[in-house]
Amino acid sequence: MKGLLDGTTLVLVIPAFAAAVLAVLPGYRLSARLNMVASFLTLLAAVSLFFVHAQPGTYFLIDDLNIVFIVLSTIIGFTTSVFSASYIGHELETGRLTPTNLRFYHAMYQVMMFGMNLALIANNIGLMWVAIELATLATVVMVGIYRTHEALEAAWKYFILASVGIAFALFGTILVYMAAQPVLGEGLQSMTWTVLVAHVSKFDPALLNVAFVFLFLGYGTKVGLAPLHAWLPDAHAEGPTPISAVLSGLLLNVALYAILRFKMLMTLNSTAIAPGPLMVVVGLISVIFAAFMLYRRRDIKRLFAYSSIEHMGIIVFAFGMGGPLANFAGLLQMTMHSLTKSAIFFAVGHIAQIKGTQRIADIRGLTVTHPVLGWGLVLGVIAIAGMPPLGIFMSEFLIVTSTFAREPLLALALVLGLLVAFGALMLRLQGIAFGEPTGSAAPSKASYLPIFAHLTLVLAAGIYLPPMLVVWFQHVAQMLG
Amino acid sequence: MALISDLTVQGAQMLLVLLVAPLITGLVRKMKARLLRRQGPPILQPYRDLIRLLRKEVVLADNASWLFRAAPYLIFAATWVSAALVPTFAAGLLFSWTADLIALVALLGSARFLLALAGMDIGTSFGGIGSSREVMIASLAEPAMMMIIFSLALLAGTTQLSGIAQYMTSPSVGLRVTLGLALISLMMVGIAENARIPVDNPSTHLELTMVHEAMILEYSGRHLALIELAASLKLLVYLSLIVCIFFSWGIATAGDTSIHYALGAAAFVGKLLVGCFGLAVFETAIAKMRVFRVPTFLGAALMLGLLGALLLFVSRGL
Amino acid sequence: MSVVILMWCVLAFLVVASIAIGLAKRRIATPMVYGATALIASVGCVTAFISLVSNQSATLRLPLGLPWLGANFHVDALSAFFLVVVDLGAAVASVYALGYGRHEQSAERVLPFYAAFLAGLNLVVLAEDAFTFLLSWEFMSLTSWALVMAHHRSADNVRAGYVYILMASFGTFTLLLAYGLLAGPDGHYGFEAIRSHHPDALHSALILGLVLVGAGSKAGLVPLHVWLPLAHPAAPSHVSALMSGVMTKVAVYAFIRIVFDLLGPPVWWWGVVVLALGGITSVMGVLYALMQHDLKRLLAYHTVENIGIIFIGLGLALAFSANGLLATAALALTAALFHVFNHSVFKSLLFFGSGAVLTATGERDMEHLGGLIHRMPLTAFAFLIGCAAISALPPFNGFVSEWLTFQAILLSPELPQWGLKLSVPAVGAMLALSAALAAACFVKAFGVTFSGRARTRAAETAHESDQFSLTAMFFLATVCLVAGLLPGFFIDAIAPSVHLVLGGHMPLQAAQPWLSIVPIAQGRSSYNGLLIFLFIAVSASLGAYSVHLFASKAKRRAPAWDGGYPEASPLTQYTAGSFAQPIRRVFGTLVFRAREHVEFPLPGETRPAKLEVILEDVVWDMLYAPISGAITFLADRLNVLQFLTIRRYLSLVFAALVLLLLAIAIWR
Amino acid sequence: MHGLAFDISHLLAGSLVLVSLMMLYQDRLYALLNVFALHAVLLSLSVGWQAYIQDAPHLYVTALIALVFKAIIIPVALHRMIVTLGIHREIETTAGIGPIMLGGIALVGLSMAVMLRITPDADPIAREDLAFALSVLLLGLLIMVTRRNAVGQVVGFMSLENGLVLAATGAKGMPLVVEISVAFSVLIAFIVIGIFLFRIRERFDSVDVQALDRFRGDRR
Repeated sequence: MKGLLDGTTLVLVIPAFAAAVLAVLPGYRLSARLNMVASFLTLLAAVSLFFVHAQPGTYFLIDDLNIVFIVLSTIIGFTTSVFSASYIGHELETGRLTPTNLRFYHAMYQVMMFGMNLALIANNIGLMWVAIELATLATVVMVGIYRTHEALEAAWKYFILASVGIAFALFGTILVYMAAQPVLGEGLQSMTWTVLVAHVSKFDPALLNVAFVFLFLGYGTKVGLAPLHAWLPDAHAEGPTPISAVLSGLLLNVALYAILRFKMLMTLNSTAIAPGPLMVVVGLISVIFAAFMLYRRRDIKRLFAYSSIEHMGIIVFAFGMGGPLANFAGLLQMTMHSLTKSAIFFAVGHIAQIKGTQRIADIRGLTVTHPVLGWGLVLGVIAIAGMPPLGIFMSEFLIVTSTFAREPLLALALVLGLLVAFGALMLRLQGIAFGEPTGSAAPSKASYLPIFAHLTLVLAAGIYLPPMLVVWFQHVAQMLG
Repeated sequence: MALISDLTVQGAQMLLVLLVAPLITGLVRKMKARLLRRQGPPILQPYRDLIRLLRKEVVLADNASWLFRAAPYLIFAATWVSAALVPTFAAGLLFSWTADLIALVALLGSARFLLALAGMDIGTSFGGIGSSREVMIASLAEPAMMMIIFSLALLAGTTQLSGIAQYMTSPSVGLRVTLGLALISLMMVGIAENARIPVDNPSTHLELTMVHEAMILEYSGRHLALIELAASLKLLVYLSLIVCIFFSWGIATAGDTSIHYALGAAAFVGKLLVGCFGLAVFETAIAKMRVFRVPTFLGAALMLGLLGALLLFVSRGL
Repeated sequence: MSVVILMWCVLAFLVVASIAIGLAKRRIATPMVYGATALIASVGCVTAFISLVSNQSATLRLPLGLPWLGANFHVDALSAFFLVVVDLGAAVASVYALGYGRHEQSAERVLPFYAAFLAGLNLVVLAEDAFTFLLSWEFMSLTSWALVMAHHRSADNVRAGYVYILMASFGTFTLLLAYGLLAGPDGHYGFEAIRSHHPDALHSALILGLVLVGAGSKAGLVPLHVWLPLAHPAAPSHVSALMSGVMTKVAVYAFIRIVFDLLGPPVWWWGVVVLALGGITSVMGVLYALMQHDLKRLLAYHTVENIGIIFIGLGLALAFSANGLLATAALALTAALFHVFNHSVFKSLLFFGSGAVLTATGERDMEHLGGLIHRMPLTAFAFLIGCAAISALPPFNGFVSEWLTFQAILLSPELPQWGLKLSVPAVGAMLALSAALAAACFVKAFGVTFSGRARTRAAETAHESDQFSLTAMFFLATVCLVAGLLPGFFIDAIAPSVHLVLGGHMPLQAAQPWLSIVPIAQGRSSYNGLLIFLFIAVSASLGAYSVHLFASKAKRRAPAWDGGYPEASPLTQYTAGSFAQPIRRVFGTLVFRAREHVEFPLPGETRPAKLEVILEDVVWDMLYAPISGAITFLADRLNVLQFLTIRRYLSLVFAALVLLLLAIAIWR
Repeated sequence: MHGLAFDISHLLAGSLVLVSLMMLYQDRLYALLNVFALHAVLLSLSVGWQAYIQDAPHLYVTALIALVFKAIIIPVALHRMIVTLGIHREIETTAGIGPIMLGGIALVGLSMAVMLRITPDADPIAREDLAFALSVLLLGLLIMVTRRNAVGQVVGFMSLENGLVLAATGAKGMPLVVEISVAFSVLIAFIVIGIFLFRIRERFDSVDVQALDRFRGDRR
């Protein structure tokens, strides 16, 4: 009975319940509120996990690593629900969405939250796989919700590529099971995370290698690493902006979390291939590729989608480098990127609604017409471009310096990518935020709370990291090895 | 007591240069005329000109500014001070250490700066021509001068003129290629700086060729007088630079008896005469060159200076 | 103690910035902000000066920044000196802005960033660990970028801002790498930790290169100077003054701090590299400046030139200290630091002047000005002093520092290495050349802008600028003169920082007879600005007195004679372009691939003759155009990947899979 | 007994690979569908065999699903779809059949090379099964990327997924196998329905929206 009340189950129960309710609830105002409330309660439940340490069960596991992810994703889930409440209303007025769509949308939102939380706390690699796929499919249908030609194409592309990814991930999971089965015997325990970690050193390395290749490609598809990224830009650009925000802020992280878990597994088995180099290489490819892709973007949401690819590349690079410094930096970068990027998407959503377009060329002089939104966007882009005093600067500082001392050439390549990306972002930013204003100057009724809440967090983190958080991250960095 | 004597010597020098300066100009003119088989103006003509100019009223252009009116006095003062600091007949003057060779050149530079500004002040095309050409020439002359100073400092181990002069009198110097090169290059620089043929023609008023004259085209009366005086002072400065650096024999040093001073003065005047003659011969022998040939001329001076410094390294075996 | 006060100042700046955001568009904001910054900056300046002369050092550690490291701040003689430079410039600029800022159209885009910029400037100099340093460094760039973008409606400014922010973060990244090497793999970011262990020869060389690029791109070393002439004119004039006069000096500080302090004992050839860069920079900078007719851009290029001169001094210091010639090294470094101070003073003065002209006429283009000496005599006077000072003319301060540099150059024969022996004289020639060309350039700048006759209506109707601006300008002019007359005291004030860096310093100057300055020995060389000035004053007044005694005092006003041509229009005056023409003829073909294209109408044709001069920016064409071209090319090529069919994307995935499987199959 | 069990499962798995290779060179849609049906039947057989030798009754469910759903429903549905959508009957492949076949064989070789790295002391059935499953998977992917035609690609995906099921059943006592196979069948159903909904005639990546509007009339 107590089991129902502790955070572990609550983070699952609340979204599931909310999804069920929202699926039948008419009236978008009410459901939007309910959505907010549910997300908030989930957040509370997640935070409670800090204080009551649940013992790992056969299905659920709470350790320092995934608490970071859970709290992060619930926070962003909550702020996004706040944002979407003010965003969706406008969509309804302009008639891009119907009430039916909206009911569906809210239900799916909670389903997605459920999937992600499940994936994060699952102690069973099979369960994790199921959960991630659930979350993915939920986002697929939300991407296509506008039912425009582009939206459907995007959703379709996302769907197909994701399915292949799903298949790969499953194959990898099966292989891990088969590697574990001779040692641990048949049944659940050879898919239970904690058990696997305990005995992985005795597993067959060759099998683990193949498994990791498939898992990396499978989950990497959802992380959006080049060359598996193809779905990401379109899905971000064509779906509703709240979904772009959660995609960049959450889903990528969850997939990354899976990869990290399996990386831990690989590193614990001394005879298997070290996963680091693979991650480093793919990360670098993604960074540099995305950096160059940024230049030719005409659609503002696609632009930031590519920047997400770039940042995922940086993060994977950092974790691939390994070592306490780089891992710490990677975690920090991931947190900061989720917060910043979702904030940017909030801002972009409002901007696109006001200006009635997503074409970068049609948005000019934003700081003149909409100072708050404009400067908010400027702050966000500056943050994402890795400028102080915002958080990403710190993580990039750590990554580059620690790498350059160990692998100068890799660091140079990374810096090249960062610089090229920086150039593109600032070029577009200057076009959007400054110059002679164009487009409608209608005041926006949007609530700036989510944007500036995130940016404040990022700013604060860039200047002062609370020791508790630092200890936490350092411990996690140790875990990741 | 010593201080007073030093003061008198310094004062004597200041007066001497002031008095001798126009004479130099006159001498050179006369010699040139004679070399051309002309009668030529009397040697004292420059003094007469100065006095007449001083008597005349000043005709100021309508939009002449305070700068235009202040410039002559400042130019004159700067040139005079620099002339006063060159050891002419006596080294180790009381104030000779206030400015070493570099500072001296820079002081003349300030004078030129003011002159060029004065040329621009009225806003006539000729003033502009003059100023722009003047600064161009100067900007090429200064590196050459720097090179000369470099090799001199390398030899004498100092940039104080008195020190250099004393070093040159000392037997340790000997005959060096470097010195020859430096001498030639210093002469070229001097010619350029003093607007003499072949760089500029002091006696021309053909607008398109003139440099120095174009700048002072708008000056008249006492202003013009001061500027002319400053010009001859500058010529004197360069002559006495050459003299005291390369032909410093017979120069008196601090604390000598008045006899020495007298001898030094006599020697100085003698050297000046020779110098004027040399200048006159050179000017009559050579033709004025186009303005845009000047860079090559000064470039040669620079090259000589640099060559001198390098040769010094070689000869010193450094 | 001092560091605490200074950190309070920084905090105060930040508070002012945030308040300024709040006040936004109110009229009251301008005087409030600038008044506050002036006050804070002067407090900081005094504090820094005290800790400089008392040569005390203090450290402060705040629990910010990198958690396990904290944010460390430190004041020693070196940073104190630069803090004096920074805060002096800041205070004067703020006073100037009290007047100048009134004419600012979009104050809300200037005020907050201005205060934040000042904070950033201070923080860089105060920082004592790599992270804090780079954070402040980039913060400084960011705020100044915002200031450059203040007048964002003109496309040029936007472009300037873009180039600026790109170069800035490029520099930051190179510094980042340099610190990465200094800190080592396990991240000893504290300066103390860095000092404790010296990298090996290869790494040191690499670090030197990186720092040269990183700090040089901020300071404006050729060929990294491209942003400077774009960004400085774009910003409001008091900001331009700060960027040119102060921010570049902060970059110099970064160079000194890393190369002299953190990097350990230098190697002689470092000196050669730095010298060569400095020489090239000084000459190129002044040549570029000569070709300009935009007043502020001209000044910006002169900043490049002076940075070159400073780096010549630094290079000499490196060379000498590498050979253990401490006294000479101290001389060179003193020269460099003194020039840092001087340049910050007269460059600010000149930018203020140009700002005054800008507000009075709305013109930055000299070709549209002229005759302002009549309309705004006071500004003209102050500007003239600035010109004289930057042209290194005695008795002003610019001459003293260059004179010291020359003295150091003249001592170069003591160096054992041939490379240095032979290169230093050439650098000396370059220095002389750039000094002379600077004089030429400022004859042009002053002559075309202030002398002559007004070329446009705007110039005719100009009016003298306000008290605040004039106060600021005249204060700086006075500093120029005083520093020129009594350099001894300044050199003694600098001595502690020189001693800190090199372990040796110049002989005490205040003790010299007649307050003259003696770099090495009386017998070798000495200079006494005070006496020179007195002599000139005395003899000038003597001349004037006697002239007015004996000569006629009569004076008549008449139209200009101009060789007999009556009343030519103002357009017949020499323009900036024509003034620079002789020098362009000499150097242009070499440096700018200058081409003159003259077309004369045939007899009977009525069209006017045309002369057009084509100048190319070789640096840009050689270096930057190819880079941007390459990026564009790659971006275009890769962009194809955005428009593939799903099947092709699948084949990408497939290829990746097969590749990895192959890798595993082969891996043993 | 064990040897026999091994041989039979080996035979079935091997023939699955063979059928996948057969699918590679089908150039007519109907033929392709028939071969795929055969593929599914073989799969259900081998799953059934696994169920028998591992005596894991739940695997019979998987086998049944495979038989009913993949071998019957889906092919029939696709047949009807081809008719209704009027899709070209012949498949145009990207490369010639020959190179594709070579590629397919190379892939089989690759998967063998990869899997035989596994230490032999692992359960041999598992080892062999895995090798075959991997090759089936790779071949399925190859079919997907070499067919320009939507149906062809679906078939490719399904054969890929057959490989997965084969692997899953080969893994002794792996939990959730049934659930997974069900989930995948649903996924495939989605894809098929998607193709039908969006009237995707030729390729995956051109969605015909007018058709869509006709389909869902409620859109304004």
